[in-house]
Parts: sequence; structure tokens; C-alpha cells
Amino acid sequence: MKKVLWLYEGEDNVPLPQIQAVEEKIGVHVEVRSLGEDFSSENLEQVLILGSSFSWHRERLLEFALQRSINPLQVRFFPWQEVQRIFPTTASKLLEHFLVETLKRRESYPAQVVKLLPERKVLVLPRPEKALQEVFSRFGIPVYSPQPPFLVERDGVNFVLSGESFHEKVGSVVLFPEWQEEPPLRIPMEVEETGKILPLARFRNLLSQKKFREKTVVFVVPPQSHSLKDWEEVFALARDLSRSQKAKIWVLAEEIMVAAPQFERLYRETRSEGALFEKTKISTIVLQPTLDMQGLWVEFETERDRYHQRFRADWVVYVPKRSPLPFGASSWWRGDAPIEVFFDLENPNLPRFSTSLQGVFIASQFDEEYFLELAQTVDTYLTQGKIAVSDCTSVEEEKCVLCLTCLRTCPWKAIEIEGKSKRKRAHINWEQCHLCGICMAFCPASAIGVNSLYPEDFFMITTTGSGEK
Amino acid sequence: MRIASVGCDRQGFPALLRFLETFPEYRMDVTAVPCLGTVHESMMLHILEDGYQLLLLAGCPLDSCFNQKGSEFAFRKAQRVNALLTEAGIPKRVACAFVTADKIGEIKRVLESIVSGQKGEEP
Amino acid sequence: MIVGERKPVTEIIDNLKGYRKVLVLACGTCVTVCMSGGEKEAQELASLLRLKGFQAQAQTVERQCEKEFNLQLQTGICACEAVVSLACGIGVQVLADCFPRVPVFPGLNTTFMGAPVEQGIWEERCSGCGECLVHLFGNVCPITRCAKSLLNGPCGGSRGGKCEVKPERDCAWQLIYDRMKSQGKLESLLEVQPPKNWSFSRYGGQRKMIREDVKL
Amino acid sequence: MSFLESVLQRGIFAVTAEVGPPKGTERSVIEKKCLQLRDYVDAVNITDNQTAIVRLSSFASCLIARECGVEPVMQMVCRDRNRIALQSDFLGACALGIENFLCLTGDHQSMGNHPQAKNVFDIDSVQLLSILNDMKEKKIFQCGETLKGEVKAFLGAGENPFADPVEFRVYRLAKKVSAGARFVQTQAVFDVEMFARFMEEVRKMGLHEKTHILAGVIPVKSPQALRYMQNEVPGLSIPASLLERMERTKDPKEEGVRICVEIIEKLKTIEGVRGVHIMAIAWESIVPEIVQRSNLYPRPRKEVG
Repeated sequence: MKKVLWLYEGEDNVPLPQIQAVEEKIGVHVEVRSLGEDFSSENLEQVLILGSSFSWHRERLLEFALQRSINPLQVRFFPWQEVQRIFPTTASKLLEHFLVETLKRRESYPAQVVKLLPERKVLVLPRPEKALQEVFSRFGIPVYSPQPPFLVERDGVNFVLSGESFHEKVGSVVLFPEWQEEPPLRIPMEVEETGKILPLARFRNLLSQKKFREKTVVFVVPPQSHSLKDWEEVFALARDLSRSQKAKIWVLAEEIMVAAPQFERLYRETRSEGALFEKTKISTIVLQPTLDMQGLWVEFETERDRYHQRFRADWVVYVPKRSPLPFGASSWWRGDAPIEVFFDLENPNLPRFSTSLQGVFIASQFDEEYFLELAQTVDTYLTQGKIAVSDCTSVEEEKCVLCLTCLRTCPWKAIEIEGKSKRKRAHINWEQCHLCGICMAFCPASAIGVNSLYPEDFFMITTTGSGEK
Repeated sequence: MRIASVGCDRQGFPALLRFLETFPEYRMDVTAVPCLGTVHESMMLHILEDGYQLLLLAGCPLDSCFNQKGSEFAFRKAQRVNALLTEAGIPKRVACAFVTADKIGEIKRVLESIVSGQKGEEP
Repeated sequence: MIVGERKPVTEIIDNLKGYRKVLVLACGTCVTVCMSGGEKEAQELASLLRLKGFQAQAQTVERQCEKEFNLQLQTGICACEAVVSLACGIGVQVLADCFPRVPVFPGLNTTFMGAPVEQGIWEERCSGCGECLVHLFGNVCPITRCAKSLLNGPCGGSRGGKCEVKPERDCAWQLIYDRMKSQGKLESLLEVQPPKNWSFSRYGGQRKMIREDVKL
Repeated sequence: MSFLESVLQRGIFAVTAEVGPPKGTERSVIEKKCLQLRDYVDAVNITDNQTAIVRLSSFASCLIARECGVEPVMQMVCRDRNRIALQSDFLGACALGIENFLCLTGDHQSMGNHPQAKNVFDIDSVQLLSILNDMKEKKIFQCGETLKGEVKAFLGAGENPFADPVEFRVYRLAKKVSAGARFVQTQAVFDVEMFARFMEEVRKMGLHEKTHILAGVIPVKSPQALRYMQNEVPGLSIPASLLERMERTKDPKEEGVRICVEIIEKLKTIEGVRGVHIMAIAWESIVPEIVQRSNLYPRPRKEVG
């Protein structure tokens, strides 16, 4: 007879009568234990954890499954603590309902939780400074940076570098991107000739030499620039120029960045100084030189009310678009999807330096402390490794139409296109996959299946009686 | 009205439970998904077909979604579904609330704004 | 790839007045890839119709432009009163040819032949003029991408590399000019392009290709 | 030889003007405008549904103009007619003694009052030029068949030196010349320096020898009109200084005329400019004054008969 194990957290009273009822109803043997106690995991049909939804998010369930080496799909969690309080009268009924449902839909997948430890080696590009190497060696992480040409390919959580003479496996890649800076908008020759349009950096140097009293200065900030620094500088410049020199300031951007500490304030200050912020599609801004070649006609359409703006500017300052790939990376990187750069402000839920490619880190500064922080991050990644679930996702060969939507939308770049010529199919690299299921939601052919740890086809907690508020 | 709600197991789901706990006057059916990004249009419509007037999606705040874009995707899909529903003249809606487990006020705000007529899709 | 946009739901519903049992038929090729007529969209439309009180089912055909695939649906289709086809105009017609008695309604507006430029954005690239000349224009097709289809462009309205008809659209001739310049082939733009022979295009009436060697 | 052609050949600084046919059938409108212009210009362009707004046809208007003793320049655009219609209209016009033709691509219909219309653009202005030129020189239609009778025609083209990609404009002009443009009327010049740069390129390629270039000018009535052009008319370069002048002045009309005359004076001095084309749309009455004040009056007399 199959066994179901109830593990409960805290001193919650477990409704034994209901359990007996369930036992009879669906003929299972239910064992009740407190989380602390240990148990044998042989012929377990189901492990049911009763606890609080706060403490039992998926990562923890996975770890639990890992420790006990149980198929993660057999581990189900029920937020018993909350449910008891929310539905005091019907809680146990709900629990029963949940168990019945869970046991009903028992197709067992051979899913397995695996702890993946990447190779304890790191590839640094371009060739690292001594200082960095030392810092890494302090953590006992050997640094590789072979002479190009060579090729980097992903292999599970690891990266394989191959050149003529060598074939090396590293667990992590650190990039110091060499930003190729390019203007965010098309600059016709005659506009260039005026010399009135220039990147932020060059403008900085001008500040001391030129007067901007009553002048019109336009800042153009492309969407790609996630860099807080740029925004901070633009805000500051805009504020100071309009305050001290009564300059007329325009800031044209697709998104105005206020989502960082202090920025809300900076933004408001700058506006109160009279600087104008306009949202517009950068690509549609049109520049033309004035007759005297002493300024530029700036033309754009506001996003708000599609109003056509045209005015004369004395200076147009752009934050350069930064290409996310480091120096010639495309030549050595044979990745399925390009690397995107995330700056620290981007997402507090991701470790610093991290990119959308697991194990690839991006760094931009060159001082000891920074290196230390970087090395720590990489070290934690390499030592903690990643908990992955095998055989939990599937791509239905005959349904997949190779539209590449998954490849483009996967936030973890876990999708690979495998196979040759016509037989190509999308394939999910489970070592990289975080089981978020976004690809599944996007796949227009519904070819992707994710047997995630929660059921989606029935409601987990169903209010009994009247749903009326 | 009958409300169904889906929460991402990182933030949304705990928040929903916490919400039901603190505001017993609200009642809704709750389920959890790994990430709001999993919820797609036909799934939303399927849920609404089960006789709910409102589907509430609760997930991580847009800029700190663990899966980087999941919440945003869900938000856009919800908007699309709402557009379809309005077009077809079906009086059902999908609403989004971007919350952390301790910021449940947002859920209340969204629900109220729905109840009081105007759609509260925007976070 | 053929790109289509879903018709307004209201229009589809109006078309279906008087029918109850409806089959929504997706097509598994182009329109799936451009996310307007695939299984997902079919499911979506089906549930919308159900919410509107129809008995709607959704199904998918590999390619609705192939009789063989359509005919496999015999039973399913004959069981319903009307079909909404989410395939391109071609699929709708072939499907109707296969089941002349069943009323078939288009669920998409077939818009153009194009390519995805990035996730969620598709752009027209070819208008099937029947006589490809792109190599003369740095592989940017002026017939498709210039509002006036100029072969000796650009017209006087090009400013800042944008089209005067729609400022968010690139001026095809700016692209051509830049591309040819970068290839150092500007002089080839200097020769006068003779009037194009449109007889190979749709203006010559319905087109047909016959390959005797592969016929049965 | 058309009068305009002879004027240009004699090396006289030519003056042409523009008349837009009415949105209706009153020929009096055209007559009135023509009579105003008659003694002050060498020829008058009759626009062909300009800005894609339906008007009395260019062909008919040309005939009316001739009856008023004004030499017409028949504009032909490729937007509304395919190669067949264009060729037949051309023949008809020749048969009726119209001698000057200006081949244009034509504004996109989305600019006009029938945005839903299907455009033709079967051929473009350069192709139209070469077709008409072949009909004139080789006596053949575009299809290669021969045509009978002689074709007296003075073919011209328009060009906009100010639109992007600017560097390419002069080459496009060269194409038009090689396609058979004997005279060229440019987009209105406000930005004389830019135009001078353009002409420099033109001279480098010796185009000014091969064709007669008439620079376009527009007298503006008001600062509003100027700003409108600046914002709405694509490919017009209008210096800020002009705008300021128009805004500052008490009497905008007078100022507009003054600006126009100044520009003409400057244009006269640019080598290779053989005349001006005054586009006083809806303000034809001002042309005589402009012509006089820029010392282009009196005009050479038409030899009788």
C-alpha cells in the first residue's frame, strides 16, 4: 500500500479524523511526522508539507527534495498555517480536498533534483590584470584567459573554451566589456559638421571652457543605458545648468529612470529648475543644422499627446548607446542567445554583476575592492552551485514550429536550438532552466510543457460557500 | 462577485494568503504558479470561463521580478485579454497587483478600484 | 513568412450570427510563428466565443494550405455548423475548397510577407512583384519598403532618414544609399532604372507556376 | 522651339511662375491669374493635382492658359496615371501645341484629400523623363513601337536640393539630366548657402552646362505660413534668421516680398542658375511686383506668329 507522508511545521494540530477519512476514501496509508523527525523515503507516494507559504517557496522545496533525494514532483506543499486561520471552519475540508486532488492527478515523472557544481575555474576576458588574478587566487579560483582565437560554448552550467591547442572547461565567465559607444540616433553628415552634437563625456570637458547662459541644451538618453551613473550625471547637469546658467534644458528619453534611490528627488529638483523632460522614441528624433551652422533644429513627437515639437538647440548631448557584447565577443561566443548586460540597479533579486546568462558576470571597474566583491560573487556561485530539476520540462517535437519565441523570451537563456537542418528543434537546457514557465506561456504552438511543482489545472484553495464579500 | 486569483510562489501567493487573512471581508479562490509569466491569455480566459467575474494576478514588483520579466509579461497579457473582453462585450476582467508579501495594501487598492467601476490594471 | 493580424472579435462574432456549434481552426505554420493564428490564439478565441454563448472548439492543422492536412479533419468539421479559420487568406480558401458545404469565416486579416525584426515586431519585406531586383539596391527592396516604390529614388520627402508618409518608417532609399555607400557601389545607383515590368506581379492577374517535370 | 527654351538659350535670366488650377470648373480663376502674370513671366507651371488634392486637370488648364497668351509648362505626375495615360496625354498636349513639360513623381496621396486612393507610381519621374525624351528624340514609345508626327517638347524636371540624403541629391539630378531633363526647377530656396553648396557640386559635374537650372522661390505672406512650411513641408530648409525677420516685422507681406527679392538677387549671382521659378501659390498677384523689384522686368517679348 502506497504511503503518504505528512510533515508539519510548528505545533499545528493535524486533523487526524480527516486523515483517517482520506485514508479510507482513497486507500493510502498516511504517516504523520513533525518536520524535525527523519523518515524513510522508500515507496513514498507523496510527501505533503504543511507550513507557511512564506517559508516554503520553491527553492526551499527543491532543497528539501534534494536532501531527502525524493522526486520533487512528489513533494507538495500546503499552506496549512494560513489556511487554518483564513478558513477556521473549513480548513480541514480544504486540506482533504487538496490531498484528494493531488493524489488523483498522479502521473509520475522521473524528475530529479540535482545539485550542479560548476567547474571551479573562471574565464576572464579580456586578459585580466595581475590584481584581479591575485584576488581570485585568494579564493582559490584559477583564472583562464587564453589568447584568441578560441571558441566559447555552453555545456550545461559550464562553458567550454576550445582553441587549436587547448580545450578547457570553466564554470564561470567574467567579462570586462569594452563598450563600443555609438550615438543612439542617426546623425547625418551635415549635422555632424556643426560640431554641436556630442557624447556626454565630451560635453563634460566643455563645461569649463564654454558658457551656457540662456543656451538651449538637449540631452538624449537611449533606453539601453541602464547605467545609473549616466542618469545621475544627466540629472545633475540638467539641474545645475538651468539653475546656475539659466540654460534651457530638454531631456529626451524613452523611459525616465527614477527607480533608483535618490533619483525621484533628483528628478523633481531638476524639473523644478525648469528643465523639460519628454518621453519620445529616440529613433524618430530628427536633427537638421541651422543656416549659420551654430545650432541644430531638433524635431520630435511627444509620446504623451503626439504633439510635433520643433525647436532650435545650441547643443545636443547624447548618452552613447552601449553595445552589450564585449570587444569582438561575437567572434568567440557561440551562444544561442546574446548576452544582455544587467547593471546592479536592474533587478535586486539577482546577484550583482550577473547577466541573463547564468555563470556569466559583467564587471566594469578596476579597483581592489570591486575585484574583491566580484570574486566573492563568483566564488559563491561556484561553491553553492545551482539546484536544477531534470526531466521536468519537455518540448513536444512534432508541435514545435521553431518560431524561436522561447529562445528570445527565456529570461535565463536556457533554450537551445539543437539538431541539424530541417530536424532542428527547440530544446530546454534543464541545467540552466529555472522552471519559470515563461517559454510555455509564450509558445504559440503550446509545444512546451513544464511539470512545475504547483498544479495549475485546479484551484488549490477554494473558498467554500458564498464568495460574496 | 466571484474572484479567482493567481499568485507567483515567490511573492504573490504568500501575499494573497496574508491578504485573505487580514481582510476576512474578501473571499477569493487562490492558486499558485512558479511565476506570473506562466499565465497566458487562454489560461486566463479558461479561468474566467469557470464563472469568475474577476481574475486577480499577484506577482513580484515589475522591476524586481525574480524571473526578470515574468510580472511584466503577465501584465501585458492581462491588458490584452481585457481589451479582448471589452471588445467582445464580456463583463469580466483581469487585474494585476504587484506586491511583496508584506505590501498587501496594493491588492486591496486594486480590488476596490475594480469594484468601484474603473479597471485597476495599472500597477 | 506570411504575417496576419487577428480580426476584431466583434467582427468574427457578427459573422457567426445564427450559428451555435463553431470550430476554430488554427494553422500550424506562418500564422503560428507570427502569433496570430496558432493553437494558443485558437484556444483564446474559442473561450471568448464560449463566453459569448457559442459551443466553440479549437483545433490545429499543420498547414491549412494543403488539402491533405485539411481532409484529415473531415469528421470534426462536418460535426460543426461553421468554421473560423485562423489561417492566412490562402488557408481559408483551400479549406473552403475541401469542405464546400461548410461555411468558413476568416479569423485573420492577412497583412503581408515579412520577417520578425525583433520579438513581437514583424515588418514587410517582399511584395511578390515576380521579378526580384533587390541586388540592385543593396538588398533593400524599394518596391516594398518605399511608399512610392521608386526605383530611382529617393523622393523629395525623405528627411532624417525617415519616410514622409510615416515618420516612424525608415526611408528605404536612405537605407539603400547607406548600404551601397558602405559597399562602395554608389555609382551603380547612378544608372537610370528602366520602367519595371509589372506583368509578373499581381497586376498581371492571378499567377500560376507549372513544372512539367514534377507533374504526375 | 518653346518660348521658354528660346529665352534660356539666349542666356536671358528666365522667370517662371506657378498657377494652381481651381477645385472646380471656373476657368475664370485661371484666366485671372494668367492675365496678372502674362507680361511678367516667360512661362507658367500648371500644377497637376498638387499635394494630391483633386483640381481642374493640368492639361485643360494649360490650354486655358495658352488662350490667355501665357506659355504653359504642363506638370505631369506619376501618382495618378500609368505609362499609357502619361504617354497619350503627352501626345495630346504636343498635338495641341503645349511645348513645356515638367516631369514629377508627385506627392503621395496620403498627403491629399483622397488618402484612400490607390497610387499608380507605375513609373517614376526619371523614367517618365526618359520615356518622353525617347518619344521626342527617337520617336518611339516606351514599348519600342514608333510614333508618327513630330514631337516638339521642352522637357524639365524638379529636384529638391534640401532633402536627405543631401549628398546624393546632385547625383539624382545627374540621372534626371541624363534621362533628358533640359530644364530643372528646384524646390523653393530659403537657405541660399545650402543651395550654393549644392550648385557647387552641380558645377563640379558640369550639369549646369547640360541643363538649365531655375531656382525656386516662394514669397511668404506671414510668419505662420513660413512656420507651416517649416513643419509640414518635408525637405524644406528654412534658416532661423528668416523666421525671426518675419516675426519681428510690422508688415509681414512687405517683409516677405523683400526677403524673396533678396534671395533672387543672391541667386542671380550663383553661377549656373539660369532663372527663377516663383511659386506664389494663392498669391499670384504679388509676382509682378517681385519681378519688377528684382529688376527682371521687362521680359523679352514673344516673337509674333
